[in-house]
Amino acid sequence: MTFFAPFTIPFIVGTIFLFVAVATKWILWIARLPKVDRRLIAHNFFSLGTLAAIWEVVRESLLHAKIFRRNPLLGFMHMSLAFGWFLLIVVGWIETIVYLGFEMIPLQGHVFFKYFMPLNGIEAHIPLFEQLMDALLLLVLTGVALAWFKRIASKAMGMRRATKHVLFDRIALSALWFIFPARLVAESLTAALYGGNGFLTGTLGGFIGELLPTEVLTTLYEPAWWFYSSALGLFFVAMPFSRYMHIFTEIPLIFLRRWRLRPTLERKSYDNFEVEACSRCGICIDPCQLQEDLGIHDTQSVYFLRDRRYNMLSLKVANNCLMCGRCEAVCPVGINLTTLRINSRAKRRNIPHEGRYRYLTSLDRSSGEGKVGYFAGCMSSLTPAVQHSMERIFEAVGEAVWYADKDGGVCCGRPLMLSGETDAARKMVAYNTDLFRRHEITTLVTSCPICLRSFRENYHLDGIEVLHHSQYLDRLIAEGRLSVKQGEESYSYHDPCELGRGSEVYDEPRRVIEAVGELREPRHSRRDALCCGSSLANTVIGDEQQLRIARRMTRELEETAADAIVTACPLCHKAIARSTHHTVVDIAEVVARNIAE
Amino acid sequence: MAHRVVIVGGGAAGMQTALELKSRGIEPVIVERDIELGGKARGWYKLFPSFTPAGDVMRPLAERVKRERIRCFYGQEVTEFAPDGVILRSGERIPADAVVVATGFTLFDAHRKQEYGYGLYDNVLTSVDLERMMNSGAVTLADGSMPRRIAILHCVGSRDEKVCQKHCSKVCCITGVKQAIELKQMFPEADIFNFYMDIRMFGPGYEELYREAQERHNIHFVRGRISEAAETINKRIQIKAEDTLTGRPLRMTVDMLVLLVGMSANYENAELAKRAGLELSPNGFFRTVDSFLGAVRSQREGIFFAGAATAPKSLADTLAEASLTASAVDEYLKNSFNK
Amino acid sequence: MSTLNFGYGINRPRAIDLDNNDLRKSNAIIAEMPELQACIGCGSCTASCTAGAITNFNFRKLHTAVRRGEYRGVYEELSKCMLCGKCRLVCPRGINTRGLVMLIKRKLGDF
Amino acid sequence: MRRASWQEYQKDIADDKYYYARSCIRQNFFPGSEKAFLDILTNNLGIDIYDDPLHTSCTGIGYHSDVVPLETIMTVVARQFSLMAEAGYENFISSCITSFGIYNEVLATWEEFPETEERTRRYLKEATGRELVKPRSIAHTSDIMFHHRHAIARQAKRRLINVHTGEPLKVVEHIGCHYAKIFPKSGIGGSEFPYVLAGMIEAWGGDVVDYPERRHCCGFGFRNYLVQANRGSSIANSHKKLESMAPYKPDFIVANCPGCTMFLDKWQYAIAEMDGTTYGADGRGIPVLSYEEMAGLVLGYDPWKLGMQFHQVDVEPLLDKLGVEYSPEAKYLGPDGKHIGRPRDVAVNCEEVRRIYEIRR
Repeated sequence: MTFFAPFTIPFIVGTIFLFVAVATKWILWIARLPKVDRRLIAHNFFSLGTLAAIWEVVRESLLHAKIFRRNPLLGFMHMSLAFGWFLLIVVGWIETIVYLGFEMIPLQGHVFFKYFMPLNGIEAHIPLFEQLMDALLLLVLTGVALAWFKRIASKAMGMRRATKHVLFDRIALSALWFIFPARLVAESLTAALYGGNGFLTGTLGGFIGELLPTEVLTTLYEPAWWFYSSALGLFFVAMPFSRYMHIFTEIPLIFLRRWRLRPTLERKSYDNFEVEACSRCGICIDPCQLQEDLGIHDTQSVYFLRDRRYNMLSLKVANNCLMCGRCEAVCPVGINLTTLRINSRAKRRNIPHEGRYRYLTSLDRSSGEGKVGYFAGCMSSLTPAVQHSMERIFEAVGEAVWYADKDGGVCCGRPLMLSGETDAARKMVAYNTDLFRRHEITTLVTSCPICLRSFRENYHLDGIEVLHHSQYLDRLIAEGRLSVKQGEESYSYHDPCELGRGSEVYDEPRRVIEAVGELREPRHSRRDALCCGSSLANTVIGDEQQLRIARRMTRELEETAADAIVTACPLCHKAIARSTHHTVVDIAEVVARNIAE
Repeated sequence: MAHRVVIVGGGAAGMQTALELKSRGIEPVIVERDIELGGKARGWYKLFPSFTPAGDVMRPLAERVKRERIRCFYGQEVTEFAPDGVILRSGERIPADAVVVATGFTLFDAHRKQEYGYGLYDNVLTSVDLERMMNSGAVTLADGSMPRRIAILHCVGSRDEKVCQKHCSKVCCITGVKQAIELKQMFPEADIFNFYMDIRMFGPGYEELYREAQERHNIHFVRGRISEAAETINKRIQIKAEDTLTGRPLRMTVDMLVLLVGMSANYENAELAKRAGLELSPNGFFRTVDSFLGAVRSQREGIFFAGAATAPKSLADTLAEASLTASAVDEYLKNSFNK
Repeated sequence: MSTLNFGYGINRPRAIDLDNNDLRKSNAIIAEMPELQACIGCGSCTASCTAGAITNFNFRKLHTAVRRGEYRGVYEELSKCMLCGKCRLVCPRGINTRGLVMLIKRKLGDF
Repeated sequence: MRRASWQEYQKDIADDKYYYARSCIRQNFFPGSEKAFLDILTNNLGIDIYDDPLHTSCTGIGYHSDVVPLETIMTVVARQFSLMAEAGYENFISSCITSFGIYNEVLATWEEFPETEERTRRYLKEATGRELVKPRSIAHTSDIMFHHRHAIARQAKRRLINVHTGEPLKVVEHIGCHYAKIFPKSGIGGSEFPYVLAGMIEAWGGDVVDYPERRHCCGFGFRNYLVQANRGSSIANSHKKLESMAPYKPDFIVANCPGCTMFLDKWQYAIAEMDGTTYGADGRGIPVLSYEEMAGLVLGYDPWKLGMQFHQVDVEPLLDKLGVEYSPEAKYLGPDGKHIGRPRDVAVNCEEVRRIYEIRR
């Protein structure tokens, strides 16, 4: 039996190239992993995590369940391409086995089996496989058609904007678009010349056979297979450098993630898996408020990852992000966009002058004594009502409180971190940690969601429970320590990014509001809530731009026609207050006003 | 027969008052010291904050005065005025039923601030000189070359007890901003520094223009008053000031130093007021009854004020006030003569 | 050169010398963020400053010095800023102060 | 000169009969100047001037350095005045700018606070038995020279003109701060641009250099110089002035304050040592003259009799420009005609000066 024909050369070359390229990438990335990460892999390799990963690969890499859930049409497109192609390969493999038994057949023998069947004198066609393979081809072709359609009219596919691509993507994309139509043509021609009874290729073949004379068919036959093979080869060569590398990156990523590897504030080799796992589907573009409100079209996560991957990331693109987490919330691959963004900013190392932080030694402006520590946060000094309300509540419940920063404190360090000044941020972290330890608190309540997230993610505060004041208030009410009056007033609640998506605190503030009045939700809320625009993560947009973002977000809050707008972040508070004439209050104020006597 | 009102001064205030009186059926007579109407605003280039050519405001005024056949005495100085008329230097008396004093102001003589070298150094000029240069279409250094670095000094002869000018001249700040922008547009490569004590942007659109000057035109504002200027060997001006916002002295050499000269009270005010039995404000301007309902009235019935004779005013304020003066005069005439 | 030890030297003038200061960096900073020029020196930033409450850090003074071409020690001093962003919330001229801190540090930095 | 403002600030200066108070620095560092002043007034102008051996330092340097209290200096000043009265004079002239400032300040203080005058009167009486008599006029000796500048010009042997080019010499004039910065009315031409030296220069044919730092202090400043830790500030002031005047290529500097004359001269050496910068043509330094020396040269006095060999910066190049005949060898001869030894060569002028001598031979 022969399984070689000259037209297969492009395919073979492409396949070998792809294999070598992908293997090289994997090996390099794994080899360069820091010791901690490698230890994690070794530790978790034989665990349930691995099984879970396999299931997740099927669900996400093949079926694209997440995209399905978000946008069925888009999900179908991705599924038909990925799963359809996968089945074509698997079923094709089984097909050759059924025809030829377990015999060593080279790769191209499987892929171009239809070509080699008449060459090797196989005349009998098994209808089941003929029909199945045609059905799968049709599935994939539907996906390709949808992809074409999406390029032309993204809106119809439920996406306001589609991704703008780089050159390699365009090559790969064009090749991909031609692979399956080419296969359809090649297999139909084969059917026309040598017979075949698949509902797609067979019917089309029969139709062509009647239409064209045999000489023409034979002349077209080889070029058609050449074209199919070339499209495949070209796609494979372009693939490792294009977004399609995501196919071979997402799978190891799923495993690594199940083995508990995570990106950190410093760049590391693991980031490669996350960065190249981006398929540039562009789902992250639409939720971005910089795009929607300000018309900024070059900074969204898809472009950020693309620029970072090709080493063309500008500081402006890296910095121009609110880090509101709306894109991360919808990313089908679950890439840690915020952390990657932060560690992209931290590429400059900053060796501090030895005396720079000397002022931190022996600095302690705290006051009061108690096991509960209250850290208002820098911003809260600009919204003193929050602090006053918290003090009233503490007093009402008779809590002994240690005030960390009543007289001004040291920043939690997150703003520095968000700007990539990790080294400096660590000094703040160390200072505050030491302060908390020295005063032996067991609970730390903060009024600033930025601080909250920082304490939870960047501090090691074992033995100290960190709570946002909304959580603390919820607990006081639930435990019956604080009794509040149920009033008539209605409140529309704004989820601060760092509290909601950042710290997964959605229910507590809502329960607190419902305990004192009526809760009203704006159009976008919870995981979908809009950012106020004043995010500390963005140092690029100007004041007027911040205001524009805040105005649209505030409008949704106003539309609820609630008596007051409530938020739980001093920064959001300021942003909303300047965009509206409505009453804006912090959740602590709402509670303090409604303490039952 | 129509009542006759003599208006002393044919500047913007005088002309506007005359036109308003005329429209009320009163016969105005303008006595102008100069040989033509227009006052200080004549020869001004553009007006803040809208960059309206000054001629577009002043020319129609003068033309209307002519069209309305308002009687004008030119080249005649009033040496004495009273509610029943004025006496000219020639001795001639023009009888009237009321008198409007619209004598305006005197530009502060920059020579008096000798430390800035006006008149000594070729490239030190006043804001008025600059307007005239802009009007003539060519702003250059004394040697005909283009300035690369210009300093504009605010408050020359304003808020300065050392030259007995305690008051704020009100219009210089915005003029400084306006001229800085004009200079920047003329010389885009030039660096322009405004040295100020306070920036007083009281009018509509002024603050916006100030910000535009800073942000859009990159004009440097240094809070600190130039203490002294000296000429260098190549005819540039070396200036010293304190950059009070950094708390450090600052020195630099500029090609051109523009002094924003303030508004002083006319020297003759004292004598005129004495003869008319009026009082002056401590800054030498005529004192009004108050700043509210009596803002255009003198202490004597029948003598009224219009424009910058009572205090530094912008052209816009002057024109608005002139209408007010006319209505006050009208009311007075009705009450006093038609009983 | 001198072989004598006088026990003192010629003091550097304290004055900001705009004739000899190298304004290229300052111009580059202003070109990138022209809003810096809109500062009216109200001092709100410094008054609200978290770092200013515990050190003598003064952002207003520092950026003014930078605009005059006085860069000495600015980078190190600016590193006292914790980027907390209070200044941005209080600036009456809406200046992106945090962006400016980053920009000035970048331009003057010793990275 | 374009500056005409000096005419607004005039003061009355007596024509004759002066009581002369000497200057500590002047008589120590360039005693020839005081001698020349007395000679010019007495011999050239025929004016009555009394050089009283009884008078003392005004103690101004001590006063400005917080060593001498106000009461003490007032009493010392009162004694000088009473000496003047005892000698039969009423026009007090001071050779020193610091003293001149002190006399004016003390008189003004007595005027403003009569109780201080009464107290001083008492102290003087108790300490010396003398009665305080206030002078009719107070003037600095440069005022006197200015007052008689035209008379001097009429007797001039030469003018301030470069004999080789025929061009007027470019002269930097430096006025001591205490001449008019304390009381603008105490100086001719006021505090900003006093005319006292400029008037002499113009009357004698020179050109005044109007340079940016013309008004700046020389840096003496008493505590600025006397405390070593502050000297860096002191020298920085002279440095600033020299840097500012250098582009104008002045032929010489003339000062009316003994401290300034000394500092502008000697700091040129210190700057050359510290900084390597030398001023003047070929780095030979800019000669610094007292106004008495300037007048003496105009009147044809011998430079070595004027004491010009006391200068840090050699004056020979200037003498050459003025066409002064002088004996180079006589520079280092004492009054007895014996060689007094010559100073070590120093950075500011050593090489070049020797070259000039060789050329002249």
